[in-house]
Amino acid sequence: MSIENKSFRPKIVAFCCNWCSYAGADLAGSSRLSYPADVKIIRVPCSCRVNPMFILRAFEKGADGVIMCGCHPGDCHYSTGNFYARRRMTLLFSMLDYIGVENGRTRVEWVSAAEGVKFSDTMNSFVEKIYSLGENVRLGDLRCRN
Amino acid sequence: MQRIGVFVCHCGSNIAATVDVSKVAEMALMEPGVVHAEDYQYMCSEAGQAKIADAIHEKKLTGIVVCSCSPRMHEATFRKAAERAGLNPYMVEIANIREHCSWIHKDMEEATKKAVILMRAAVAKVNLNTPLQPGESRVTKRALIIGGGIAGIQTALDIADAGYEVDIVEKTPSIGGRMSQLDKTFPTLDCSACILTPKMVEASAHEKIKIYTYSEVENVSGFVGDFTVDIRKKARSVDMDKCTGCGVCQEKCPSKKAPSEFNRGLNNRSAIYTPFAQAIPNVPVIDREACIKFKTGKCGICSKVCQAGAIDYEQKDEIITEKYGAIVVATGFDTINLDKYDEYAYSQSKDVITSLELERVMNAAGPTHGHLERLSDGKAPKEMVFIQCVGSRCSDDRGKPYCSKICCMYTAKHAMLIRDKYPDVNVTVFYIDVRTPGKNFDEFYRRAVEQYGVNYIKGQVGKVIPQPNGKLLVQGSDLLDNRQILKEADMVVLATAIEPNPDVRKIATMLTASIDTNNFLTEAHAKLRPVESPTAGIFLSGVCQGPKDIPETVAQAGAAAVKAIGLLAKDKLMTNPCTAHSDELLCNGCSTCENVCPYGAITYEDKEVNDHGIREVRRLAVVNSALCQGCGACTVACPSGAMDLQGFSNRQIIAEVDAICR
Amino acid sequence: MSSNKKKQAELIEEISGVNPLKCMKCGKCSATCPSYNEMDIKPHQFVSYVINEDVESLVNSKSLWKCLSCFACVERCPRDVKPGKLIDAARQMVVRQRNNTYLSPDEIPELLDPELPQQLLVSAFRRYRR
Amino acid sequence: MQELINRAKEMLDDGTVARVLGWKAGDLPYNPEPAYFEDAESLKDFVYNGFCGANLSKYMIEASKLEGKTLVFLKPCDTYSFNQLIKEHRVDREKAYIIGVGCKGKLDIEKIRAQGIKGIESIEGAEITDDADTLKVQTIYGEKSCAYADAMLERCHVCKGKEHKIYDEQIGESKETKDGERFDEVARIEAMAPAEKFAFFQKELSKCIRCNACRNVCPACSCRKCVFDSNKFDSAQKANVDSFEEKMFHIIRAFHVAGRCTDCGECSRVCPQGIPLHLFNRKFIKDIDELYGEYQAGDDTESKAPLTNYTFEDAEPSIVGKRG
Repeated sequence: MSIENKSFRPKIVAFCCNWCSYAGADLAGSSRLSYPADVKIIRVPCSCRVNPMFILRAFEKGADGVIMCGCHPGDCHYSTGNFYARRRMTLLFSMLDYIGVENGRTRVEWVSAAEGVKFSDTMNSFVEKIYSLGENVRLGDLRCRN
Repeated sequence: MQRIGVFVCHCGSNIAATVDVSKVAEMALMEPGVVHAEDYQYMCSEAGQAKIADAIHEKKLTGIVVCSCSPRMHEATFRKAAERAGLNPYMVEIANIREHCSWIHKDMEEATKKAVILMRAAVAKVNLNTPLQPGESRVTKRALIIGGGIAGIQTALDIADAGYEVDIVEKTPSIGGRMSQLDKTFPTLDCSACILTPKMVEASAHEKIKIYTYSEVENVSGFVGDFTVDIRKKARSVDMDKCTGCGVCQEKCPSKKAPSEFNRGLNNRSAIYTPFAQAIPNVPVIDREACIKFKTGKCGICSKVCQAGAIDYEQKDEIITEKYGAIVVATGFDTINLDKYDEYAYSQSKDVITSLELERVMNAAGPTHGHLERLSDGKAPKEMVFIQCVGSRCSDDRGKPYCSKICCMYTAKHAMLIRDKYPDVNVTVFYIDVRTPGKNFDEFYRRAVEQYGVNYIKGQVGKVIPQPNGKLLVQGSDLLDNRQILKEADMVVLATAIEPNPDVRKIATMLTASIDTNNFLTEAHAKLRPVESPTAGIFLSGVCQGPKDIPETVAQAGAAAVKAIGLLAKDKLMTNPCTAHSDELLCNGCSTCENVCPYGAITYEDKEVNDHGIREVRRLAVVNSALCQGCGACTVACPSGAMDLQGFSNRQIIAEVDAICR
Repeated sequence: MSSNKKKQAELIEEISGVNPLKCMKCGKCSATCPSYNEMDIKPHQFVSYVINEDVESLVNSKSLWKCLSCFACVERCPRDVKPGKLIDAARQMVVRQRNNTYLSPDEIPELLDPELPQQLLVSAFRRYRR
Repeated sequence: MQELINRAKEMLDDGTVARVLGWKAGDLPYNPEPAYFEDAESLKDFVYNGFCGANLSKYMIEASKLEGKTLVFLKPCDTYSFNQLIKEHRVDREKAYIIGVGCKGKLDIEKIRAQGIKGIESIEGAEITDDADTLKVQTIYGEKSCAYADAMLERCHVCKGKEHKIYDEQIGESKETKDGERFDEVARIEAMAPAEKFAFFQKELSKCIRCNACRNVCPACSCRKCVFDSNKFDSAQKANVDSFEEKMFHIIRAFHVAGRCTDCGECSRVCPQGIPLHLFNRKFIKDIDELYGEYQAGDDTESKAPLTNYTFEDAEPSIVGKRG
């Protein structure tokens, strides 16, 4: 990965569901599949636990990218959680895109417990994307009062 | 304010080689609420756990952060350690600085920085933790086995012998599974039926085992210890209580054109049939698609010849609802479809067969009564070619990326048996690698080569071309002699890749058990919990978890049984206290949360509340914590933020977000 | 010198888009090759030649010009290694080194059959403009 | 209007209802406000004219808790909100007597002012019974006029229709006012470059003074306690001007009402700063319609809301980037 602006180190928050994606991240770790240290993982029981407010909060606090990972559709540990999460995130991302926040800063990937490689690949490509977008100024600037 | 202790584990050099652990401990002391921090070689060791206990006592800690391996590994260990020292176990949080940090980063400075941030997030969370009390739930002392092959039978027998009730649900009309289709077994060359049928009989005769054949699991609800399962008993059209198994109906049935599933479609069976002679139960089924009575309304011969009056054309599917404490998946495998491998001419020639079909050809009860003959013209073959790895070890989308594991051994078995019985038949095996780890396995393969003169050629076959004279031209290469080979064969046998039974994905979804991209069920831990699904109360037996041979399957079946018995032996289970709860003063009673709850754990009650002096009756959401599994779907659906999840509360997660973005 | 060898091997990998390390040495390519007997280096060997960074031998081999580009090996390779692409890449290297000695578009005879697969045309140009 | 008053009196007199929820004249000719009328006498202040844009559905949450039935006047678009509130168990259908009133498009005083008409003393032509296409405005600078359509609220130009979705009886005729497409403005913004979109919303949102008028008027924002006022999300740090809620308030509010918002347009109507807040809600509605099938909140009281529903084949979130 080429990091052009070395001084910029993005803050990236990854929400991972406990049953698939967090385990996938563990597998990436035990398989020593590296991805940049800019990614920090928060464990949630299910992708449906991720409140859009958490994502907005992360951006507001200076995150440059937020990614959510869950079980593949149909494989949710709680049967249907990721279906609701999928709709919520689609609408949220669409709204962020609508107000001019670069779409590349948000992503959803379905990563199973067996997909350590996919987890690492996903994080690598996401971080690369965030580097190419640079610092997130917009969501920090979008305030109601000047 | 909490009094938090932070414990940083070196994990030998696993963490300490890339993370400056003392620095992490040092930084921890600057975090709000942290009154104690230390690092140690192995926190999970007895000495490490003692350090935690000592600190709890000496520093009067109210919260613990352990910076170590994944919480999926040792969260339970540290929670138990804290509990023994008198702290509520849910006051412990783990910062994963191994799998998510030291193992994936190389630069020490960078990894240390990240570890500090992960530690901060965990500290921020613990600051908001509250002591939680697990509830209790009951255990239904009965197990369900899905699949009646050797894996399912063995698991059922082991559980039943321990004194618990077991139900087996089998999709086909008889238990027995793939093993019943095999002729001989490697490496001892035992007759498969001779060792399997006694087990089938034992299972059917066992007072604790109930067998539902020709049945499928239709719906599963509930959770560990208390599953509720709907089983669809498909209409057999034969009364199981009346049938004596005399077999006259099958003889007299005029419709004999349905391909026999048991013989892999190599010959036909009657519309009313038992799959094979030793079937259990020995009660036939009417295949309504093939039956003349069902198709035209006329016939009814079976009913006329049945002296027991067991034929019942009116029989309907029946749904049985039963409760189980544990469920074992033993759904087995099938061979892959060969449509994408046209180069081997499987669809073009009857003399190109799969190894499983060869099992039926070699079997005395098979379509050729055990005579090795070409299925096209019935002639005895002189040249036989075996092709290994057909669809296995493929990284393209035609086959499977994994090794099917059993093919090397059964091919050696086939080659040996053929050479033994028909010494004038030449047998050539084209292989990529011969993989024979296992007790007496390599010796077995060497016997095929040395004693029986089986010709092994290293090199995959490129194509099989059916010739006008009925022969099959096999074009391969001999990589060791560096020559291309054109060989005329009479029969070609494909060691076809195996894949999990295609129905398993549906079943996994019902059970909410994880499954991988190849449709193998995922185990809870690849090494340490190989027979458990990550979903509590679900256990894995046999090939549904990964390719394996009969001895391995039986071993795993026993292991799965032990795990299930361990669960059934408990009277009560502790339930996860990380459940949703609703703040009565914030709840609108709008029913939004109820709509997304997969467990029906949310109901509404009219309750009187005192909202800062205003007393009124309100419609409020109430969570049944025994049913709630803690997914959190409701917490996000709730517009007012009244619904929150214990252990993963809004404020806790936001505190983690803030700590990471700080 | 050795770094030059390495560069050549890397160039082949780049042109072909093939990762030779994926090869499991099954030999299906050689088993399926219609030109096998004409070749001095066999299709499955292309892969190890690239792994061993001996592109020189590959470039000087008879096989280079005996490959029909029928792509049977590409079609059937179970590991996505596709030796046919390696040999094609080696040919491209040769063609590139020869600069402007290959056909220019206006030299192409007008009476070419429009049904002719393009792949065949391209490989024919490479083979017969030696 | 008199017909409404007469009917209200009748129902108060015979005890069918304990009170009437309607609009009463304000201190200016163009600012009537929602009001309860408990007796025939008080009904003298009752008005219903072109400026009665206020959606009374939300007031029925409180009215549902009171003794006896409440007579409420609902315009066609207001009935969607009432249905949605029934679906969410916030209002008691049994406690409401709904008179569906006719509507010929509601007026926006800002639109009149925007045409340079200042110092307004009275307005003629705004009465519901008037058929005039023109408003006559008496100002301190003399009489001015303005086309009725040019003075209409944005929402009336994209009116959802003349049909009352729920009522006990109907009084008065409604008029077709739709002359625009509901999603045109959203589509126009969607087509902008990211920087342009951002500049647009930054400019609009920067006007916000956090008066909470949008939240208070919104029939979907009916939570007993708003998350922005509770400490459950650490989102109520009033002291900090730069806090979470300040920046994200409108996005989160729009998300909270997504799938529940009937697009009644009250938020934009009441915003003292003139922020087109409905553009947030309508973006969600447009996305929901496009991705999950047409859905109109408040069309009925039973159907599953889009965010509490799913199909296996739902679009992936990556569709946002792909739509371009």
